[in-house]
Amino acid sequence: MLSQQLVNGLVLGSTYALFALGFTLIFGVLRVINLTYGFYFTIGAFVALTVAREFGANIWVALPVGALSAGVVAVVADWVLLTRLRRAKAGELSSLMVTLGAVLALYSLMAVFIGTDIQRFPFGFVDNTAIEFGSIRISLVQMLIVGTTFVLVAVLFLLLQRTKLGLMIRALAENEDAARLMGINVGLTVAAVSFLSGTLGGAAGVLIGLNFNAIQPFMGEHMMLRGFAVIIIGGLGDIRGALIAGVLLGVLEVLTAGYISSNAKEAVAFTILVLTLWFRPVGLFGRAQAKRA
Amino acid sequence: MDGMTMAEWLDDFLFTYETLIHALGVHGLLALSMYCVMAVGQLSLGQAAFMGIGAYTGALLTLNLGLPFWLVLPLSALAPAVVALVIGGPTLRLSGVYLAISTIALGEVLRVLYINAEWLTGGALGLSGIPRKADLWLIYLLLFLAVLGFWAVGRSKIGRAMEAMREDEAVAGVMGVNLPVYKMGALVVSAMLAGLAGCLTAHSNSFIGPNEFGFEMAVTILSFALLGGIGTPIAPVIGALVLTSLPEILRPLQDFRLVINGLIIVVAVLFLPRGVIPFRLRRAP
Amino acid sequence: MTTLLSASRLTKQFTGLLAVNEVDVEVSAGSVHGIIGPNGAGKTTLFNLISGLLPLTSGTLTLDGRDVTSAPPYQRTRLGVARTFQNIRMFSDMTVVENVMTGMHTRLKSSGVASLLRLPGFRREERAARDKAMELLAFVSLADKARVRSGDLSYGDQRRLEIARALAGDPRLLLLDEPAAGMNPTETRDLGTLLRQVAKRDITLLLVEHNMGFVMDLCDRITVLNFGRKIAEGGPREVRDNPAVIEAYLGTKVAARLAKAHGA
Amino acid sequence: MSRLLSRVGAAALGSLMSGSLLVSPVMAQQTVTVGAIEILSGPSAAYGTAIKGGLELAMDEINAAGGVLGGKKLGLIVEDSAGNKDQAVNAARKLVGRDKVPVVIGPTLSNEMFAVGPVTNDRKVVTIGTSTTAKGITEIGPFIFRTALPESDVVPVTLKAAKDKFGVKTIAMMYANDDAFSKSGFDSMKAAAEQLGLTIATIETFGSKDADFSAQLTKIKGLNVDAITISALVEPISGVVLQARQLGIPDSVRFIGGNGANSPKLGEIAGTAADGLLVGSPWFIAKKGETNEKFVSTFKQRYGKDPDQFAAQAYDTMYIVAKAIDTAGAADSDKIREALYKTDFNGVMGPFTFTEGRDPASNEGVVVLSMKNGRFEILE
Repeated sequence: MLSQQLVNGLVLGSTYALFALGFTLIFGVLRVINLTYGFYFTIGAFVALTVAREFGANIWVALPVGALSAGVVAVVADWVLLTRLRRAKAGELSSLMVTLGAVLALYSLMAVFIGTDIQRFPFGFVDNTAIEFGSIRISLVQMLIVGTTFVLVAVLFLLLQRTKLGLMIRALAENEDAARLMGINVGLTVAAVSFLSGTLGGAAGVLIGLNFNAIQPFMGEHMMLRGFAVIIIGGLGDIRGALIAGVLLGVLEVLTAGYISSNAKEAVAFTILVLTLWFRPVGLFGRAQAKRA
Repeated sequence: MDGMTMAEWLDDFLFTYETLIHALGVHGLLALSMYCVMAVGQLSLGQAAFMGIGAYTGALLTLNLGLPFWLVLPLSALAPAVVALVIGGPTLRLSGVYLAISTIALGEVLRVLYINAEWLTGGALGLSGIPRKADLWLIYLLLFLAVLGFWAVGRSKIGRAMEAMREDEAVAGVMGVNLPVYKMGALVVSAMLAGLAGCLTAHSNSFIGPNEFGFEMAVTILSFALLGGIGTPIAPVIGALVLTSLPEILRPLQDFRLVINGLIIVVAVLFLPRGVIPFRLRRAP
Repeated sequence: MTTLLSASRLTKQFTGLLAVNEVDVEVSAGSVHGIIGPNGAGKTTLFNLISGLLPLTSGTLTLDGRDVTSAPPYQRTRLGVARTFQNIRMFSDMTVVENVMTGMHTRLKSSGVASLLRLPGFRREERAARDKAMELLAFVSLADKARVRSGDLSYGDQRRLEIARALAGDPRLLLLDEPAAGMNPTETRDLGTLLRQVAKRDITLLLVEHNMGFVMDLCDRITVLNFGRKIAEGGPREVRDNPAVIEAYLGTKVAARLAKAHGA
Repeated sequence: MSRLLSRVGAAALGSLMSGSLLVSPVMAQQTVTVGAIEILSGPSAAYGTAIKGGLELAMDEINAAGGVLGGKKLGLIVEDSAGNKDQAVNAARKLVGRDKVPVVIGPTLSNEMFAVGPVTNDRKVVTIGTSTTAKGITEIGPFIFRTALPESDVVPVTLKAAKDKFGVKTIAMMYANDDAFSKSGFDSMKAAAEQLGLTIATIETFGSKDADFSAQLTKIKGLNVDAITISALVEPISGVVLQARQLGIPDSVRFIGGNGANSPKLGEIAGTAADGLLVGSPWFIAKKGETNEKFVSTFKQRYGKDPDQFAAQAYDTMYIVAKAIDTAGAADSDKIREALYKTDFNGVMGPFTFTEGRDPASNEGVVVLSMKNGRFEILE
């Protein structure tokens, strides 16, 4: 049973990490807690759902279409909501409030028109029977989630460290004015980061929606609270930290529910979050700098 | 008027609109509690959580200990103030986003707590049968006093320091403003106001549950303050009045209530940083 | 003369950059002390360390014999440090007089309760504060603009308002970060006159300035920084003739120096 | 002081809203108007719409047959609560204070009733819940009735069927611990299970917005239970059922659901994974009997879709109210209250009377349903 629980924890933790990747990327580069991120997650899932339902697309079409659409939405959302504030060098709280208001309006608008009933991908969209390894059962989608999460972390890491785009992004993250002086097209780099994080969010939405068969407008909001916990525990802007924190949180939650009490499961994320804020606000891995006021 | 006497008419009128009239006053207090934090340039998304602490504290003191309401009310303000001290301690040293995030988390932690501490809070079923002790005059008297208080303090060195912090925190520090104390003070006072509002809500609705003081309420409170603006203490109160009565007057908008709240926040931050009431309190004699 | 401010081995390290590297500075009470150096020499960082806006990496700082190495900005203000900023930082929504009154923050004693109840003592203090603010505004020739929104002031007026605001806290040490930046020669001359009057009020001045003529004219003592290190210190004449200083400027900013020397 | 301030507030508000107020709300003398508060918008609008359909169908039938009180028409004002308890209270205050209705039907959710009940009860206005199944509803006060069978009447029937027909002895219990409906359903289930002498191997909770139940289900899998009871809304139930089968909990382990599972959405989301699930229902579309068959066919004809249990309960309730008005002899709340105690009605749900505690007296009408190929059928 323990081995199955560890697998459960790994899968759950991977969903947290997968969700948090794009979220922490935006903060790391653009220094914005962008709450519209939760909506990218939702919209990715819904686009993929529509493509699958209306055009009978399979997962290998629906997943990229959903993810890339979310990327486009992210670029538009960033442009509409944040360009003005960035130009005015408004504080981080202004951006937080704008994205908060926007995401609430977007979710609610979707709820009004689509309804909050749970929807799911068509039966048989992906073969969801579990595969048995001894006493452990894991489904194809779950393996896909775990695999994708780890691959994406590696890809993102290489992209940031080894490519020209990565260099531009890192320069922007360091100092916007300096990046501009170095001749970097800041607007374009910002758009690239938004697109990247939106795509990550959208992909997470498709995969997680597929795994839990629970697609509805507020799915991003429900994920957001765990997302906060993961990116703060992992360190704001720290991609590897998000991976480790996500998996850690998933495993801890599952073990808590399995061996202590399922009542306590809900409290795990916030207990660690509060402890982190108290004792180690830079995150467990201490890479990101907590900006002191 | 169908031969009704004025007294009967008024009685029916008050009965019909009692909840709304209560809500207007309570929301005014909540808007002020948001104003208090924003006036020092901070953002708290925990006003609903503080309100919840006040509501549960008040309800439990009344139901379990039978304390008189004049004692319950201040204690309901005190409880969230203590929690604000605990939350503010580690986070106010850091940049503003940490306070914002921790206060969101606070709401969630408390929800889990209310649900699990069943023996005390009734769990998911909440607390019902709370006596209706929050008289109309009391709510509006408190609201009036709170506005007056903010107005008075706003026209002193404290008001100037707060506006300075909002404009440029670092420079305010150089002017000699003790930033941690001011931030903490604002958070604590705002928690107390929200706690009062919560206690009044509990004693006028007679029923409270664990899911009423969550994220949605927190964002609604924020939209009150952003719509009205924070130039004067009366502005957020007017924001609350408008946003509370609007859905009652325009019933068809009911579905779009949250959409409108969200859009108000976006528009206010981007285009109306001073709210719809852009006047500014004068801070010199 | 006694030492008012004493900085010893001040160091500030940013990621991959030593902005200020083991700098010693002694500022005598009553003096006008200048800090010069090419762009990026660490002058503004040094100011931020002295006023407490940035935490030190290492080193010690004493003010009038008291250790203020890790004191937050508001405590230093209380002990008599005030400053202006290179890029003017007004509370631009406030009126001119309110800005100055904000500068008096540490000198006003009325409690929150007193202001809440608007007690007579509080009212008296507020009126006195306003009168003092008006005096200071008269001193910097802004009395007629007391009720103007300070963000609407002209550039030169904003510079002078910043000085009035800094003076409002009755400082003993006033840090001026490039006070003459962006001013035309007339404005610069007026500023020099103003600062001399400030110095007569028993206020020690520590200023960073690019305008050499202005500095040489005004300062009793000058510290020269380059790449975060102190490379020279002395009276204006001494510093001007110091080979290390000439090299620092010639090596990096010949054109700028010549332009300034001629322009002033 | 109090009255002065109230008057000032009232005057200010009066000028704000006078437009809508001065329009006289009083219906023509020939109509007896009752009020209803239901969820007509928002995520749970389906419930309220079904209830409204049932109420209006019954009302039109009653009026076609001569109305009430010897020829007066029966009227109905339905207010929307959107599932929000504050809005439900505002609606109740409007119905009572402005429209002066003697009877309020609804509100839809137990949570809303806990907020509305004290208000209407204070004003001595009869309030009848048609879909409020939680514990303690009628304890709010002497004017609060319900026609909905409380969960505590339905669940024992389901559990007993599971025990008798499938030999269930050991169960694991799951419930959503963060909403009142699921929690109070669980309380009834637990009491019923203990009464039947079932062994409870474990009690596991989850949040109603959770999507991952693997930890709880893995634990349950290791306990080798005969059945799993679950009290929650239909969405999390669907998720639990799907994940249970994925984790290899065999089909022989049946799920036993509370009222929340009694929804066709279960089959839509969970598909065949939900097969074998048992749920008790106060009404079922295929229930035999002339009254029910006639109701189902007229409802279908009028609204173009099948009625559900909420419509059926509302339909019966309207008849019960009309009868009580006739018995009372006047549209007077006090008298209607007395008359309701004498209710003896045979409707689509079966024979109906009220207990002294204003709850339905009998659970004879309860049928146990079993899920097969994503659809419910009566368990034979």
